[in-house]
Amino acid sequence: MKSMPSWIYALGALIFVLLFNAFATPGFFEINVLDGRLFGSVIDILNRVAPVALLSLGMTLVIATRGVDLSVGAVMAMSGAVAASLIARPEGNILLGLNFGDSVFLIVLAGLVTGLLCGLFNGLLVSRARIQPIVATLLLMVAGRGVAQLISDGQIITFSAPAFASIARGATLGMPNPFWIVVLFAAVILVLTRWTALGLFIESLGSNPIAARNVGINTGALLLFVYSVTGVCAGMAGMIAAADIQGADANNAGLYLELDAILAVSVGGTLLSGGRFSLVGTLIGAILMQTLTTTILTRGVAPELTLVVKALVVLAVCLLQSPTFLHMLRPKKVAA
Amino acid sequence: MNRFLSQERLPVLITSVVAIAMFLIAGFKYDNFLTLRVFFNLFSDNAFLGIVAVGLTFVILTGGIDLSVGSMVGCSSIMLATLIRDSQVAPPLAVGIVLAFGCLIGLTQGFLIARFELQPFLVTLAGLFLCRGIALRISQQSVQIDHPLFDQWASFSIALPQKSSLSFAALLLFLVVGIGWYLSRLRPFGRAIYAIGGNRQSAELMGVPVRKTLIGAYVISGICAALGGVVFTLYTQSGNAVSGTGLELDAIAAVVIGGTLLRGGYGSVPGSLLGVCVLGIVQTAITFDGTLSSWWTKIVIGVLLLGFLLLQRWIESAALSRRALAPSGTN
Amino acid sequence: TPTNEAPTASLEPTSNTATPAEPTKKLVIGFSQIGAESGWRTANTKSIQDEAKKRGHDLKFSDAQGDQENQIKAIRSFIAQGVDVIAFAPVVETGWGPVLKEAKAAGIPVICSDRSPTFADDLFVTFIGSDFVKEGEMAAEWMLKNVKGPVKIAELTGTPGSAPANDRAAGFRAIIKDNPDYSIVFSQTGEFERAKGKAVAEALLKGEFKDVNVIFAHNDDMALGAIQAIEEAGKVPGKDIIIISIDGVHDAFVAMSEGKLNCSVECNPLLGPLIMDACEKAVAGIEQPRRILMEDQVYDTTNAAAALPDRKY
Amino acid sequence: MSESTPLLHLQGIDKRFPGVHALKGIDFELETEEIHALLGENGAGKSTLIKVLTGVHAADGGSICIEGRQIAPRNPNEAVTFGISTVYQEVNLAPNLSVAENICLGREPRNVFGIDWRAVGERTKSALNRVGLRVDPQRLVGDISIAEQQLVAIARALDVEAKVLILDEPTSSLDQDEVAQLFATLRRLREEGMGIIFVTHFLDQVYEISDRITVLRNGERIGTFQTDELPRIELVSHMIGRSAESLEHGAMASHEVSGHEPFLTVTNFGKRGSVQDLNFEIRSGEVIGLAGLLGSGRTETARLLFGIDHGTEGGYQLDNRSAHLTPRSAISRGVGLNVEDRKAEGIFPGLSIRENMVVVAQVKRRWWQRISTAEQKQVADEYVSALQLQPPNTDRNIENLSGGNQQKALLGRWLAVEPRLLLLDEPTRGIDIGAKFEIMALVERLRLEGKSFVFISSELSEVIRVSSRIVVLRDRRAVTTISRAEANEEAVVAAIAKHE
Ligand SMILES: Nc1ncnc2c1ncn2[C@@H]1O[C@H](COP(=O)(O)OP(=O)(O)OP(=O)(O)O)[C@@H](O)[C@H]1O
Ligand SMILES: Nc1ncnc2c1ncn2[C@@H]1O[C@H](COP(=O)(O)OP(=O)(O)OP(=O)(O)O)[C@@H](O)[C@H]1O
Ligand SMILES: [Mg+2]
Ligand SMILES: [Mg+2]
Repeated sequence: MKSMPSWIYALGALIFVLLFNAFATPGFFEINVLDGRLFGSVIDILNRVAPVALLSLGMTLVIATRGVDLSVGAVMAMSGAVAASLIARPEGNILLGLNFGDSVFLIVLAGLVTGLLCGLFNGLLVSRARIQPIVATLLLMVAGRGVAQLISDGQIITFSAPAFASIARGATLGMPNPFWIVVLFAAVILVLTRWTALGLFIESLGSNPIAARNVGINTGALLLFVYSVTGVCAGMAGMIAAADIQGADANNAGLYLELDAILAVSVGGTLLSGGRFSLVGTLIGAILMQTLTTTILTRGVAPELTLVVKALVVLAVCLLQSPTFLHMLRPKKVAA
Repeated sequence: MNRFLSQERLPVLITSVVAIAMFLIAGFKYDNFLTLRVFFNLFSDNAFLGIVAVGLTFVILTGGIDLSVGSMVGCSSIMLATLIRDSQVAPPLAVGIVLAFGCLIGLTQGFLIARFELQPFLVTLAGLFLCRGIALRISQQSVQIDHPLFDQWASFSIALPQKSSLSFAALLLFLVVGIGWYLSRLRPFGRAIYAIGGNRQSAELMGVPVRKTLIGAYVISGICAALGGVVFTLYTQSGNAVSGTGLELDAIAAVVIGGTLLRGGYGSVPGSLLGVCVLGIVQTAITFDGTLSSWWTKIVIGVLLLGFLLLQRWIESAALSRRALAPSGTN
Repeated sequence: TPTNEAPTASLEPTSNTATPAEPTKKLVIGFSQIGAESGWRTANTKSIQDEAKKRGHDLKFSDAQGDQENQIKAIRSFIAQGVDVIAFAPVVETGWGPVLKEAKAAGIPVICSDRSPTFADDLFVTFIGSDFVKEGEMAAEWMLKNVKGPVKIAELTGTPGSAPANDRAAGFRAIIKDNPDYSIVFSQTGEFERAKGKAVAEALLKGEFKDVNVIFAHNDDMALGAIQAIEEAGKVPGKDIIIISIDGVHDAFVAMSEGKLNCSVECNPLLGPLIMDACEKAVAGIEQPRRILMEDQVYDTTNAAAALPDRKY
Repeated sequence: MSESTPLLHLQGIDKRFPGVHALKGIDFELETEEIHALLGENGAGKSTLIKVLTGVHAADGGSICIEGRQIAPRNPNEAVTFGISTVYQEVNLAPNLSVAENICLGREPRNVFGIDWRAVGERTKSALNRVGLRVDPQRLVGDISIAEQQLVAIARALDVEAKVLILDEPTSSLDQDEVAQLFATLRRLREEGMGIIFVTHFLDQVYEISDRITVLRNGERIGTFQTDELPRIELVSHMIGRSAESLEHGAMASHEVSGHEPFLTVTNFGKRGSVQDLNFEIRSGEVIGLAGLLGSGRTETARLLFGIDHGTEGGYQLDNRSAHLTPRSAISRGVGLNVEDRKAEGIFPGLSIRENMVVVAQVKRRWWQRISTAEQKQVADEYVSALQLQPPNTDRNIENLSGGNQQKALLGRWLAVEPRLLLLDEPTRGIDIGAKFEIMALVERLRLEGKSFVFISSELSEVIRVSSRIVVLRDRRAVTTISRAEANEEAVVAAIAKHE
C-alpha cells in the first residue's frame, strides 16, 4: 500500500488557486514573448518565487532536524549589502578594502560566503552551544539586519551593473534567470540529500536526536551542514533581491520572508516537529504562496485582506493535512 | 540531590544573578541609573510585554508556541479604542469585550491545535496574520481615547520614594504574574500543563485531559495578549492597529531567558517576569548610553543576548555536571 | 527661514537669523528616533547627530526600531536620566499624552519633529517638520496641472497604518475627489519598499488595470521599483505611464533628470539645525512658534536636473 | 462459563489499523477475585486490546460491559471513572514532574487554595509503600531508573479505587524482590475482590500468580484456560502456533571460546559519579554477562563502553591500543550498543522499519556512499526473516510495530553491520518466548563465528545461559567475575547479594 505524498494538498490548493484565476482573472495565463523572454503572470510567479523558494529549500532541511531558521531574511539583507558594496563601492564603505572589480563571479562568491558564515554561526550556536534554534537564529535575525545596515550605512546602495543585475533581470532559454537559479539549487540539494545518505541522517536526527547520536551519526556536523546550506541559499536569495532592484535595501530586503519560507515548507508537507522532509513539497508550497501573492497583487485586493487570505489558506492546507480532520470528514462505517 | 537547584529553578537563579549584575554594572557606568525610578519604570514600561509573556509561558510549557500574541495586542488595542471612542461603549464593558475577543481567538487556535493536532507554529502564524488583518480592517489610523474614566485608569499610580511610582499597568502585571503562578503551581490545571509538555502521549495515557488543557493554555495566552493590548492602550491612551509588531519575538525571548524550555515541560511564570526585566534593563542601559546608532543598537542587543544565553548555558552545564558528580562524593 | 505657520522656502535652513541661546552651554539632549527604516530616515538621523556634534551638545540617541512602546520607554528613560531637553520623531500621532505629561512634570521641554502628536498641544514646545497631507495634496495638484484627464490612477501605498501613508493618501484624495476625470482604480501597498513597489507594479501591468495612465507612489523607493517593472514590461516610464512620488531622494532626482520619473514632492529630512535651534531656545526659555514647517517643494523633469548636483541625500 | 455476570465482558472486539487487522472479534471475560493473564507473542494484539478497552483507541466493532453495564470509554480518564485502572506497556509518566506529582496527576487532592501538597505527600507515601519502592518523592521521574519508574507507574494505578486493574508488562524491568512485593500486593487486591488483567512474557510469573490465561495470536483469541490445568508446553505451543520442542534446538551445552588474545581490556575503568572499578577483558567469541540488581550500573557500564558517556578513570584498550570512544568511532571499530530504552533512545519514529534497520550500516559506509533502496530492502528483509519480525513489510512506519517487534528491528540494525562486539542491554525485554530463544540462539551462533557480546538482562537464567563469564555489579562497581563453569543461579545471586 503506497500512501499519498505529503504535498498532495498543497498541490490541490495550488491547482484550485490557478483554476480560480483562469476564470476570474483575465489574462492570467497569457504568455507573450518580449525581447526573447517569456512574459506573463505565470512567468512572474516562477520569477518572483525565487527568493522564498531558495530560503525554503534550506529551511526544509533545518526544519527536518527539528530546528527553524529565523535569520534568513536578515542574511539576505547582509549578502545583498555585501554584494552591492562590492559593486558600487560607495565612499566610506567598510568593505572598500575588497576590490573585486567587475567580476560577477567573485561578487556572487562573496555574497554566498557571507551566507555561509552566517549559517555556520547559527549552526555552531545550535550544535555546540546547544541553544534552541528559534532563539539562536533570533539573535542573527536582530543583529544581522544591524550588520547589513552597518555595511550600507543605512542607505539603499544603488548601482548600475548590468552583468550583476542579469542575475535577477536576465533570461535564459526564455525563462527568467532566478527560475534557473532555483532549479540549480534544488537539484544540488536534492542530489546532496537523496543521492547520498545525508537525507536519511537528517531525517533520523529530526526523528530522534538521542538515537541518532547512539547510532553514530555526527549530529554536530550535520547541524552545521544544514544551517550552512540555509545560509548559502539565503545568500543567493539576497543577491537576487539586490539584483532585481539594482540596489541593496538593508532595511527591507527579506523582511518577514522567513515566515513565508516556513509557511512554504510546512504547507509542502514537512512537519515542524522534524523527521521526514520533502523538497518537492516545499517547492510546491512556495509556488502556492507566491501564486496567492501574485493573485492578490494582480487583483488589487486591500492589503489587510491579503493577511486574512494567507491565514485562511494556511489553515485550510493544515487542516487537510491533519489525519484527525480527514478522519472526521469520512463517513462513519456502519457497524455490522 | 538538591531540589533547590532543580532544573526548574536553576535557570531562574542564574538569570536573576545576571540581571542584578547587569543592573549594577549599568548603575556604575551611567548617572541616575541606580535609582528606584529606573527600577520601577522597568515594570511600568514593560507591563504589557510581561503580561503577554506570562500567557505565552503557559503555551510554551505545553511544548507549543503562540505567534499571534503581538498582533493580538495591536488588534485589542485598536478594538478597545474604537469601541470607546466611536461606539461610546463604557470602558469596563469595552475591556470585557476585548478580553472576550482574545479568549475567542485563543479558543479557536487551541481547538485547532488540540482537536486536529495541527502544528501550533502554523496555526498561530495564521492567527498572527488574521489578527493583524482584522486590526487594520478596523482602522488604519491610530485612535486617541478621550474618556474620563479611562484617563483615570491611565494616570492612576502609587507614588513611591525618589520620584518613582508604580502605574496601574505595573500593578496589573504583578496581579497577572501572581495568578499565573497560582494556576501553574497550585491548580491541577498547571500540573497538567507541565505533564503535557513533558510527554504528551504519556499525559494522555495518564488520563490528563490533554485537549481541554491545551485549549486552556491557548485561551490564557489569548486573554493575556488581549489584556496586554488593553495595558498598551492605557500606556498610550490610544489604539493603534500596528502596535505590537514583532512583540511575539520579544515575548519568546523573555520567556526563554526566564528559563523556560521551548520544547516544553520546564520553566516557570516568575521566570518570565525576570526575562522581561532582563530585556528591559538592556534596553534602558542602551538608552542611557545614547551613543549607539540605529544599527549598532541592533548589533549590541544581539551580542548582549548572545552573551547572556551562553553564560546561562555555561553556568547551567557546570552546575548540572557538579550535581551529577555529587553522589560520588560519598565514597 | 522658518517662520510661524508660514512655510519656509529655504532648502537649507540655517540658524543665522535666530540668535542661539547661550551658545556656550552644552546641553544633554535626548532624541528618540523612529528607526532606520529608510534612506530618508537615515539622512534625518545623520543630520541631527552631525548638528549636535557640531554644536558640542551631548546627544542621547535612541532608536525605537519602529515601535511606539520603545519610544515611550526611551522618553521615560530620558526623564529618569535627567536630560535638559527631549526631542522625538513620533512613530504615530496619538498616544503621547501620558509620557509627555511626565516630561512636563519633570520640567523637561519637549520638541517634536516629523509629525505632530495630536491632543497634546500644550505638552510640547514646538513642532518641526513636514506636512504629509500637504505633500499628498501637492502631488495631486501637480497631476491636475500637468496630466490631462480622463486619467486612471494606480496608487502604491506605504506601510498600512503608518502616518505618512495615511496622510499622503488623504491629501491626494482630497484634491482629486471633486474631479471626476481623475479616479484611483487600483491601490495596493508596496510598504515603502523598492522591491515590493516593483512587484506590485509588475502585477498591476498584467492585470485588469494594465492601462492605467498614472502611478502615484507614496515614496520614491516604490516609484523607482515601479519604473523598473514598467521598463521590463516593455513600456516607457514617464511617457506611457506618468509617475508621481514623494520624498525627493537623490535617486529620484536622477530618475527625473532621465525623464523616467515625472514628479517628486520633496520632503526634506535635514532637520538637524532647526531641531538644535529649537532645543537651545527651549532650554533658554525663549518663546518660539508652535509649528515650524519645512516648505516642501515640487520637483519635476523641468527643474530636477538643475537641482541634482546640490542634493545631499 | 460462570452463570453470574462477569466483572468485565468484551464481545467481538474488532480493531483495524491501516494495513493491520490487529484484533479480530475478540471475546474476553474477567471475573471478580481473579488474576487473568493475557498472553501472546509480540504483535498478537495484547496492548491493542487493552488500549481499546480503556478508550485510547476507538474499537471498530464489539461491545464492552462492566458488571453487565455497557460502557464506551473515550479516554483513559473515563475508563478510570468506570473503575478500570491501567498501567500501559512502556512506562508512561511525565519525566519532568516529581514522583509525587506523577502519582497524583489528574486527581490531586485539593484544599481551598488549590492543590493540597501535604495530602499529595501522604498519598504518595502510602502508594509507594504499597509497591515497596523507596525513592525520594520529590525527585523528578526522569532522573530515576526505568525500574523505579515502572514501580511508580504501578503505584499510580493502585492509587485509585478500581474494580479492574490492568497491567501491561509491569514486571519487564523489575528484579525478583520487587516482583515478589508486587505479587503480594496483587494477591491482596484479588482477595479484596478486584479483577486483574496481567500481561507478561515471563511464564514463571504467569504460573505463579494467574488464575486463568487467555492466549491471543495474530489478533485472534486462541482460547481461555485454567492456569493449573494448562501445562507449560501446551501454553507455549498455543502462543506460537507450533510445537514447543522446536524452540530448544539452538540451546547450548558446551561453550568453547574460540578467541585467544583479548581484544578489549578495561582496567580500573570508570567515570566519576558513575560506575567504577570495571576490570575485565573480552576475547573474540566470548559473551560477557553483566549481572546485578536494578540500578547496579549495568546500563551505565554499557554506555561507558560504547562511548556515549566518557570515562574519567582507568584504561580502556581496544586491540591493545588505548581508546577514547564516541559512538561513531566505536561503530567504526566494530563495537555496537543496543540500548535499553528503545522508545526514547533507540527507534526513529516516523521513519520506516527499513530505514531504522539500515541506519547503522549507512553510518559505517559513510554518507557519500548511499545504500541504494534496493540494497536497503535486501538487508532489511534478510534480518526481518532471520528475526521473524511481524509484519514483514519493511516500508511501514516503525511506530506501528508492537513493542517486541520494535526491539527485533533494533537488533537487526546492529546485526546488519556484523560488529565484533555487540553490547546488548536488555535485548529480551518485552519479547515473547519464541523470540527470546531465537535471540539467545542467535547470540550463540554469532559467538561461534567469533563475535563477542556483552549481555545484560534482568533474567538471571538468560544471562547464565548465554554467558562465557559473568561480571557481577554491585553499587555501581564490578565486584566479581564468575566463570561459566561455576555459574548457576545460586552462585550469581549470592555474589549479587553478598555483604562485605
Ligand atoms: N498505532 C498503531 N498503528 C498501526 N498499527 C498498530 C498500532 N499499534 C499497534 N499496531 C499493530 O497492531 C498489532 C498488535 O500490536 P500490539 O501492540 O497490540 O501487540 P502486543 O501483543 O502488545 O505485542 P508486544 O508483546 O510486542 O507488546 C501489531 O501488528 C502492531 O504492529
Ligand atoms: N539520569 C540519571 N540521573 C540520576 N541518576 C541516574 C540516572 N540514570 C541512572 N541513574 C542512577 O544510576 C544508577 C545506575 O543506573 P543503571 O541504569 O546503570 O542501572 P542498571 O543496572 O542498568 O539498572 P536497570 O535495570 O534499571 O537498567 C541507578 O541508581 C540509577 O538510579
Ligand atoms: Mg504490547
Ligand atoms: Mg539498565
